[in-house]
Amino acid sequence: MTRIINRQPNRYGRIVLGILPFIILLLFYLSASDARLAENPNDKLLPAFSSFAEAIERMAFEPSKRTGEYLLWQDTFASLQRLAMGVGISALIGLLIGIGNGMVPYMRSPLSPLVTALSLIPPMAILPILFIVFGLGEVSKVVLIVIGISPIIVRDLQLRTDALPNEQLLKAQTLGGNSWQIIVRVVLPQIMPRLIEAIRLTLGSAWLFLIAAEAIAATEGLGYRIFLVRRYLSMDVILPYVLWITALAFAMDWSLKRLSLLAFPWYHASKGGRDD
Amino acid sequence: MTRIINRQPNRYGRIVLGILPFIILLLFYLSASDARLAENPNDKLLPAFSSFAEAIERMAFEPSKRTGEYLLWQDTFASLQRLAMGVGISALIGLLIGIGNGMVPYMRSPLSPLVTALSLIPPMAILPILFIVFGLGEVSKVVLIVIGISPIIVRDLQLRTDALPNEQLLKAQTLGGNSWQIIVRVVLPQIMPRLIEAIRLTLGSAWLFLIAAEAIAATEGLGYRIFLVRRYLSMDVILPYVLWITALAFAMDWSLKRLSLLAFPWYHASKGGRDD
Amino acid sequence: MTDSIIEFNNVWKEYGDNVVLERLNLSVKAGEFVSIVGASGCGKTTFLNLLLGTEQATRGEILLDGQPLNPEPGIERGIVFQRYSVFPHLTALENCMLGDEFAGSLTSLLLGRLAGKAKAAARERAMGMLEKVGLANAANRYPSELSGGMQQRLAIAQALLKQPRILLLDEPFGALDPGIRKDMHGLIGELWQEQQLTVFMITHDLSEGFHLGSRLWVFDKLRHDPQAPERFGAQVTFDIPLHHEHSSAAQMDQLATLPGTPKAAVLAAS
Amino acid sequence: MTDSIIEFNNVWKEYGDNVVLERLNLSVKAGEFVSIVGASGCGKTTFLNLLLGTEQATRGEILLDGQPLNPEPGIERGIVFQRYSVFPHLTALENCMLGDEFAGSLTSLLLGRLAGKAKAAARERAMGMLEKVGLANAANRYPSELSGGMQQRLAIAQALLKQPRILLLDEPFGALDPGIRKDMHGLIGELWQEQQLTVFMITHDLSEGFHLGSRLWVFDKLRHDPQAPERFGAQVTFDIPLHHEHSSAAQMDQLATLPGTPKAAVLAAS
Amino acid sequence: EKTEFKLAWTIYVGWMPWDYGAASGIVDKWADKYGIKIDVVQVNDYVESINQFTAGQFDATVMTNMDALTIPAASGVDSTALIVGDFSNGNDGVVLKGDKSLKDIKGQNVNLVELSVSHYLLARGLESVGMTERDVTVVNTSDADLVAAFTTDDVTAVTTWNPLLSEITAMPKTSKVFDSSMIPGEIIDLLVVNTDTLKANPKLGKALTGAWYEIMATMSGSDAAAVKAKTFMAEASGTDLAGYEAQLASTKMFYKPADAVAFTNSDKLTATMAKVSEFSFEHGLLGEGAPDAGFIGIETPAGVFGDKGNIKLRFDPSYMAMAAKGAL
Ligand SMILES: Nc1ncnc2c1ncn2[C@@H]1O[C@H](COP(=O)(O)OP(=O)(O)OP(=O)(O)O)[C@@H](O)[C@H]1O
Ligand SMILES: Nc1ncnc2c1ncn2[C@@H]1O[C@H](COP(=O)(O)OP(=O)(O)OP(=O)(O)O)[C@@H](O)[C@H]1O
Ligand SMILES: [Mg+2]
Ligand SMILES: [Mg+2]
Repeated sequence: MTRIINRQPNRYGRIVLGILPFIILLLFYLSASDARLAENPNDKLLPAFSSFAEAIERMAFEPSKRTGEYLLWQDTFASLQRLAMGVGISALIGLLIGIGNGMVPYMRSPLSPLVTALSLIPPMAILPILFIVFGLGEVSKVVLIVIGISPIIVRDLQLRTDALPNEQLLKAQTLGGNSWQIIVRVVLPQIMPRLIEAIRLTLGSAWLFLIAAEAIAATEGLGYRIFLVRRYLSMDVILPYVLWITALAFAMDWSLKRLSLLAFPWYHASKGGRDD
Repeated sequence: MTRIINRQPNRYGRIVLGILPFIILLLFYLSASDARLAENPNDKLLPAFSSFAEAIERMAFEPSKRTGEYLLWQDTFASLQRLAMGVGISALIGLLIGIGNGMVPYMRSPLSPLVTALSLIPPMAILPILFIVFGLGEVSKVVLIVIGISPIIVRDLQLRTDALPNEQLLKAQTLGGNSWQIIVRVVLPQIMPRLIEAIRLTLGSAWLFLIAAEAIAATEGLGYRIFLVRRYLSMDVILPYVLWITALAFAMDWSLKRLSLLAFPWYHASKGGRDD
Repeated sequence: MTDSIIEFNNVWKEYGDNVVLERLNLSVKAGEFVSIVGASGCGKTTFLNLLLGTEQATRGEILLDGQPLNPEPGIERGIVFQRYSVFPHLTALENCMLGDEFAGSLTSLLLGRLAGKAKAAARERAMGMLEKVGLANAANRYPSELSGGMQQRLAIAQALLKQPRILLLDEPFGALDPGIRKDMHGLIGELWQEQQLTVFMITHDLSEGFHLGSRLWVFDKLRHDPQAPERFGAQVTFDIPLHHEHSSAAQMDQLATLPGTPKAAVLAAS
Repeated sequence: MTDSIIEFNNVWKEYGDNVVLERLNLSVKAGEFVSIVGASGCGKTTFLNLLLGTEQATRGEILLDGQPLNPEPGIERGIVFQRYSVFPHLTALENCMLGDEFAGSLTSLLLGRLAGKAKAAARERAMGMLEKVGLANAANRYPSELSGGMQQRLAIAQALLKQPRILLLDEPFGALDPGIRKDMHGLIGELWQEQQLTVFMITHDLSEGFHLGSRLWVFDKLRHDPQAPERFGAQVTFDIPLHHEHSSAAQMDQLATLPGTPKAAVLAAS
Repeated sequence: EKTEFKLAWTIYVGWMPWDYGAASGIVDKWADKYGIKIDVVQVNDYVESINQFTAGQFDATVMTNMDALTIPAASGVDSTALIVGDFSNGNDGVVLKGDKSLKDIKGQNVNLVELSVSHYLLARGLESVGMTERDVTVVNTSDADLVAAFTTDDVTAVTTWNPLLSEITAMPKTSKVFDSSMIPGEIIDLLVVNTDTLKANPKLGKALTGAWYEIMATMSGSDAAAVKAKTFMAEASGTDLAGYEAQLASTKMFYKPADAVAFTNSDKLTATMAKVSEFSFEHGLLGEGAPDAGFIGIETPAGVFGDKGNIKLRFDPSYMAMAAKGAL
């Protein structure tokens, strides 16, 4: 095999190559950090690893002096709760309107253009309006997530519903199903794994909106903490928080993938096993 | 036809139904605005339509007293330029790394895990870091867009490259193509329409990042203006700006779709004409 | 004419300016097995859609038992397509139970499901039918775990469980390997006899049509306008009764020489 | 054995514990047309992949003209698959020119394109081949605008333009309608004679194999282990020289009675 | 030798003159005089501009006395307050909904930019009525969204600065229950320069100070030039002349360098900075390693507060004194 497109690293090589860039990044950071700290020991921009350890210790395992809470867990809990509500509501809306639009022409005609228009509005631009309508409490944060991702889920599920073979729907009708029964027994179960895919796809945006909302008005949450400590450039807190968010995002994505594989084996079998 | 899933509105009905929700929204706004203005004529929250007209007149057709520029156009131009650069660079990165990862195993092994990790980091959380690394100039705004959307484009194009039938690549090899020739003549042209799809998909996020970046560091731009007048709750400026952004986003999406149809007729023919 | 189950009275079907079918005057008796052949795109599927109720005739009327046809798919007409006729998210058994689950009482209306005894009864009926089509062992497998032939058996079993008066088949074996096809022919022949069905089957394989049908229809255009091929529609150009033990080679040769018959089909069958 | 173009010397192919092919000792002369049949999953495509160079033999050696085979696909071996063998973004003409465009000088190396005279020459060669396969009128159409049969003609034309020593066909007509299949048989037979090719063709249709080949191989497992079916691999259980005007019915009947032959295939061909 | 410098400013009544100075050529004029170049950059986000200063991207940046202590100084960047421009004299305030007094704030949610001067103002206000922060719940809210937030029902108390403050008090049924005029001279708006840069380049200090007081002279008058300058500043901050004048009214501008020098030299500045340090320490703003409020030394003409070995914030009136003497 001589063409570069045909040359495959072996398993061992793949692992080494996969880890390599991370190691390079790490070394790069270490040397840059050392250089800055040598110049100004109080520098907060690129803290040493010991500072990270201290910050993590402080945030995660020591009660806060002011409130007596363990800040990292409190923030994580608050953010995850908002995220879960936002994504959950969006999923529900996506299912209802997506399947409805896909199946019922009289629903699709009025709603489809509206959803398209809504999906084009940048949610960040209408933040003030959201705050006015929904207040500064938990609701507005959840609503921002919902406004941000539910049009995408709706449109995706509508397309997926459309893409179900018409043969199936005809067959279900010849089996005596009425509209509701067909939706409940034929369409909904087949759309569920696609819903999980849609959620996996939009989870990144959901985090984004959550952080944006928390940056604007909150008393706790991962985004709140990052933007609060930004005030005094505490990279020793910001970077572990960013990594923690990344790890959470990864864990969620992975769990959703697992869930889908467990709950909908037929879906993955018919896709031929190619999952990313 | 009696099942609701089989009932179709005719063409005329579809148009009427499609416009209906927009009219309802409009009427709803009008009555709410009237009610508030009747209570407090200085209310800024839901301005009358005349206020919008004045604001548009002021922003779009009168030179600013301060700089002598027409603000709306200046803002639009600045934002579009940043957006074009951010999206353009992301597209380029997406093509290079996406196709590279899809085709060259020795490139994919180190880069694919890195891209996955990067795609999970919420860009908003690292905004402070970005500004410090790239400064507050144009670069950091473009970089935020690039960091935000290029991992998505890379991953999408990598999947699309993977999904090209292996038969084609074998055939190309039996026709005597070397790796580079196969990439240039067989893979790249087939990925181009998918690149356009990927761009259409990520354009919403690109706008989001642009607005977020402009809110923090800019002296002109659509996001900057909205952020600036937000302090005064100037809804008469904010709402037209939001609509204008929405219209721009729609126009871009539409042009990309047209472009793809014109430039890659073979792609749309083989997809069977189902485009959203 | 009163004993015919299906009657077409001067039926036309047009899509805009495109005349697909014209002047269909047909009558089919209960228990007949009509094989339908014709060139690709000539309107065979459109004809089946008219029978199924998903398309409406532009002119003329279609009668079922002397009554205008219910213009919507219903349980009196079963169907099997070339692909996608079973539900991928249900096991073979669940696929077969679905028809009964749609027809139950309250939970069925609300959730499309049965409970308790009714469910057990439906399961029994479904298992019986699965046994008949040779899928008893695969009852708990998903369609993706079944071969193409098994999937089509399942689709037929599912359709027959509703005891339709008419069974519509649109190239049901078109995607199967030749060997498996033969097995399916046996099965469908048996079921037809046993359940007293009226069957309409579209096929691209003329020998299959001869083999299975009690009557063969050839769809083709009698009138041609080379400048505007969409001006005229197809009709049934040949309506051949077939007497089993099977049609003679002579019959086929005669057919091959007639202008309306697609050559490829005859060649393939020879 | 020196005049054989392809030689397999005790070739084994295993994927981990799964033995797919075992002890292949074969030799094929230039100009032979080898039809390959066998049950689904028995290793026919794997065999072709060994010839193509995308898979390497686990043991043993494969010789082309007495030299070890280039372990990567190259111009001396052309291939046509069941599907996806043409490039959807190129017109028929461009599809046919691609092989020449890969082989030119500088612009070709940099951009995979030809310019000026070389381009005109390539276009001429491509048009000539398109004419030969009956696609001259469709030169400027994209594959999506061609029927399945036309796409396969195009794939064959494209492969032959590089004048390969060996042509590999993996169920090339598997997705075509029976009528169109017949036409393709004519074409491939002609081209084989005319271009002095050595052809390996996998087919599921035994009659097709008989019809076209000068030699028929049946792949099957000689040894079976019901507990661990992957323990033994398939071999060529029958190697039948075919003398045209075609193989006699007697030959086929004999084959049908032998244990290694897939029944379905024989039935379909009969 | 370094000849090009960057100054960052953000939108605030007391800092708008820098925009005017840049646009009218005054800054360039003074820079030319000392043979240097000064790039005046607007930054939208206040905190970001200070972070950039801390990271070394800007040589000079506008900020309050508290932020100068808690951001650059606490990060170990030795900073000098070159110009004391003004102090807030009613520009920051605590607002409650309804007809209320400060005592009514007990138990309420207070929306403000956490850890900013608003937070400090609230703490000082609570102190004045014998309460502490524990008696309220502080909700961090982005300044840009405070006005919108106040229109909603669940927001009942805010602490903020102008122009947001005047937008909020202009709404019906609000009461401003505490403002910075009750703690005069404690919230100070500064131009802060990196100490090392200033030491190495006294020309920068001279050019900036000279430019600033020329702008001050222009806008402090009542002639057409002053009106023109202030109209310019008004528009740049998104309001009109009347709105800007109203903001100026609650700002004690030091139009004359001598006034600024006198303010800087007074003992009161040391006491103010001590209070600010105390507040910052309690809120963890001096860094986790800080053992007490005096961890970071603050040098004022009247003396040093805190650790003399760790002086990171310096009030240096010498350049303003030169301006007062006309020696620039
Ligand atoms: N919904 C529709 N709208 C417009 N034209 C249609 C529609 N459905 C079918 N046609 C047209 O009707 C004609 C007949 O199509 P039909 O699918 O019935 O052919 P067919 O005989 O089933 O062909 P095949 O053998 O390829 O399945 C075609 O020309 C097709 O373009
Ligand atoms: N890359 C691979 N890795 C592991 N096993 C493989 C691989 N490719 C093929 N196999 C196995 O080799 C066996 C033969 O597969 P192959 O595709 O050659 O069969 P085939 O005869 O072409 O079947 P069909 O008629 O269905 O095309 C199968 O059991 C398959 O699972
Ligand atoms: Mg059809
Ligand atoms: Mg194969």
